[in-house]
Amino acid sequence: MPISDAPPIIIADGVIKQFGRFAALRGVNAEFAPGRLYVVLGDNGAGKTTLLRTIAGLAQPTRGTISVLGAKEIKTVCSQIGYMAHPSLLYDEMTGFENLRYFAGLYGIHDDAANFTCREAIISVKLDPDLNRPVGQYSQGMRQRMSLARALLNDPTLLLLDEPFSNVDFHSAQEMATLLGQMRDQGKTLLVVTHQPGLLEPAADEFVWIDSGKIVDRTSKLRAGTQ
Amino acid sequence: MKRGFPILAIVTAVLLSFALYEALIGAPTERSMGDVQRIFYYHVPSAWTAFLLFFVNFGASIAYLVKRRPAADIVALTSAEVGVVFLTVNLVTGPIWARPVWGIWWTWDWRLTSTLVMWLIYVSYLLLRRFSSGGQAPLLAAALGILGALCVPFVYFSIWFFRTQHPSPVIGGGGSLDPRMAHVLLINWAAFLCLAWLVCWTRYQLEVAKRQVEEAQSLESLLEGSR
Amino acid sequence: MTYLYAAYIATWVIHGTYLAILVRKYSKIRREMESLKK
Amino acid sequence: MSFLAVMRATLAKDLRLEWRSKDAINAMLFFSLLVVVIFSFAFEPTAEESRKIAGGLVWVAFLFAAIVVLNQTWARELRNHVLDAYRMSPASANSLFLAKAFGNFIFVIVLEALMTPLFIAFYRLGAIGPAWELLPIATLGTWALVVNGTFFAAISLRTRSREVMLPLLLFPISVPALLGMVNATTAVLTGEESARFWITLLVAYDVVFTIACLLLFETILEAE
Repeated sequence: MPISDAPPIIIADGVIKQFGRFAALRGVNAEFAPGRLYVVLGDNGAGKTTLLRTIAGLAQPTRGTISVLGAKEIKTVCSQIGYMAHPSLLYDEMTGFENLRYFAGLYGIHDDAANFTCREAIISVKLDPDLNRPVGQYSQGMRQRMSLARALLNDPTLLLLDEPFSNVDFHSAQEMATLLGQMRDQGKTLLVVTHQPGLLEPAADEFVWIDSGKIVDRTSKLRAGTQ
Repeated sequence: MKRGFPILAIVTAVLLSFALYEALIGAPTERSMGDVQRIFYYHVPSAWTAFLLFFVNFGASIAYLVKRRPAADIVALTSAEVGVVFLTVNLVTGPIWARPVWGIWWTWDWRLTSTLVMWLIYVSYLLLRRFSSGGQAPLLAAALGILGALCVPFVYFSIWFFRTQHPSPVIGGGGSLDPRMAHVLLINWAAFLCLAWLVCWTRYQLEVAKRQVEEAQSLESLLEGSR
Repeated sequence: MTYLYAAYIATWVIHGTYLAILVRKYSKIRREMESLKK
Repeated sequence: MSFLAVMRATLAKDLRLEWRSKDAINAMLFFSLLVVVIFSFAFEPTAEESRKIAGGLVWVAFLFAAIVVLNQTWARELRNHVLDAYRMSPASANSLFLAKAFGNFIFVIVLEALMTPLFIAFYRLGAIGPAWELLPIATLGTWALVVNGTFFAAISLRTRSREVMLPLLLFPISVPALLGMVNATTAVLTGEESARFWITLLVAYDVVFTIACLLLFETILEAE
C-alpha cells in the first residue's frame, strides 16, 4: 500500500460524542488520507453512523475536535462533502428528478446546468431520469441509488456513505460498488459504512473496524471469517 | 464567595423582618381601604423584582447566544425561574387584595391581564427548558427568552390600549403616594431584592452542581464502556 | 384584616414551597454525588 | 441572488408537496369548519350579537387551524431526514425560514379566503365600518401568526412531545397580535371606532418579530 504524502483529509482528535449518558463515540483518533476508499465495519450500534454524521458536520462532538478538508468549522467546506444517509434524504411525493433539481438549487446549480447535472447523476447510478414516479413508490434498491445520486450532485471530493447496499439486489450492488471504485480512481475520498464489505474488497484501500465507539483496528485486507 | 452567603442570608433575614414590621405597624393606615392596603408592600415589590429578573433573563439569553458560555445559560435559567416565583406571588396577592376592595377576585383590567400574559410567557419558557434536553436546549431557550422579552412591551401596550377604552375599576395606590408609604415600600423592595439575590444564588449553585454531577456521570459511563 | 394575613401567608407559602423544591433537588444531587464517589 | 433562488425553489417545492398530498389544507379546512359549527352552539348567532364577537371567533378558528399547518411544515422535512440534506448544503438558513413562512402564509390565507364566505353566511355578518380595511388586517395578522409559528414549530421540533409544545410556546407570545387582529376586525365590523391603532400595532409587531426570527433562525437550525 503506497503511503501518500498529501495531508490527511479528515483528522479526528479524541472525538467523543454522547447522547445523554449514552456514549456513541468514545474517543476516536484517526486520520484519513485523500483519494482513498475506506470501508468502515462494525456491529450495529458501534458508532459508525455517528462517526459519519460527525464528519458531515450534522453532529457536534461532545469533546475533542474534528477537522475536515482542513476546516474545523465543517459548515465552511460543506459544499465539498457528499453524504448518503440511512434514510433516503428525499421527498417521497416528488419524482427523483424533481428531488434532485431542488437539491441542486441548494448548491447554487440552476436552470440548464441543473438539468444537465441531475440527468448525469441519475444516469450514473443506472436509473432513468425521465421516470415519472414519486420516490415513495420506488423499490428500496432504486431509492438507495437515487439517494446516492443526490449525494453526488455537488461533485464532492469527500463522500460519506451509510449502508449504500442495504436492501439492494446483488447485481445492482455490484454495479454500485464498481461505480464507487471509479470515483476513488478519479481522486475522491470515500468512507463507506457497510455490512457487505465483500462487495468493495477489490476497490477498498483500507478497512476500518469500529467497536463500541472506538476504532479498534485498521487493516488493508479483509480479515478471514467476516461475511 | 463562600463567606458572602451567610452574611447575605443574615442581612436578608434582618431586612425582611424589619420590612415586615414597617409594613404591618410602621406604615400609616390607608384611609379608604384600611389595613388591607398593606398587601401593597408585598404585592408591588414582588412584581418589580420579577420584572428585574426577567430583564436579567433577556440579557443573559443574548449573552449566551453571543458567547456560548454555560454560565450565561445558568443565569438565564435561574432568573426566569425565580422571576416566575415572584410574579406568582404578585398574581396571588393581587386577587386577595382585590376581593375586599372591589368585591371581586379578578378583573380583566390591563395591569392584571398583561401581568398574567407575561407570567404565561415565562412559564412557557420554563416548560421548554423542561421538555428539551441535550446540548441544544440552552440555544432554544435563549431564542425563546429573547422573543419573549421582545413581546413584553407589546403585551403591555396593546392591553393597555384595549382596556382603557373600556372603563374598569381603578387600582388604588396610583397617583400620589404618601412619602411614609413610599419609604416602607422601598424598604420592602430592598428586602425582597436581597431575598431574590439569595434565592438566585442558591439556585445558581444548585444548577452548577447538577451539571457537574451530570458531567461526572457521563464521564463514568464513558470509562465503564471502554474497559 | 384576614385578607391581609392571607396575602402575607400566601406569599411566604409560595416562597417556602419553592425553597422546599430547591432543597429536594439539592438532596437528590447530594445522593448522586455520594454514589459517584464510590 | 442565490438567496432568493433557493427561497423560491423551496417555496415551490413546499407548494408542490402540499398540492400532491393535500394533508395540511384538508385537515385545516375541516378543523375550522368544526370550530364554526361548535361556536354556533355556544351562543345565539343572531346578527347583532355575532357582530360583536365575530372578530374573536374568526381569529380563534384560524389560529387553531394554523397550528395544524405549522406542525405539518416541519414534519414534512423530518420524514426521511430531508432536513439533514438542507443543513449540509451551503444554502442560507434564512431562505429556508422565509420560504416556510411564506408557504404557511399562503396556506392560511387560502383557508381564510375559503372560510370567510362561510362565516358571513352562518353568522349573517356584514361590515358597518370600511370593509377594505379587513384586507390589510388579515394580511398583517396572518403574517404575525405565521412568522412566529414557523419559528416556534422549528423549536418544538427539537423537544419531546413536539406537537403539544407548539401551541404552548406560540399562544402566549401571540397575545398582542391576537388582540390586534381581533379588535381591528371588531372595529371594522361594528363600525364603532377606528381600527387605525390596531393596524399600526400589527405592523410594529410584524416588523419586530420578523427581524428577530431572521436573526435567530440560523442558530435554531444548526442546533442538532
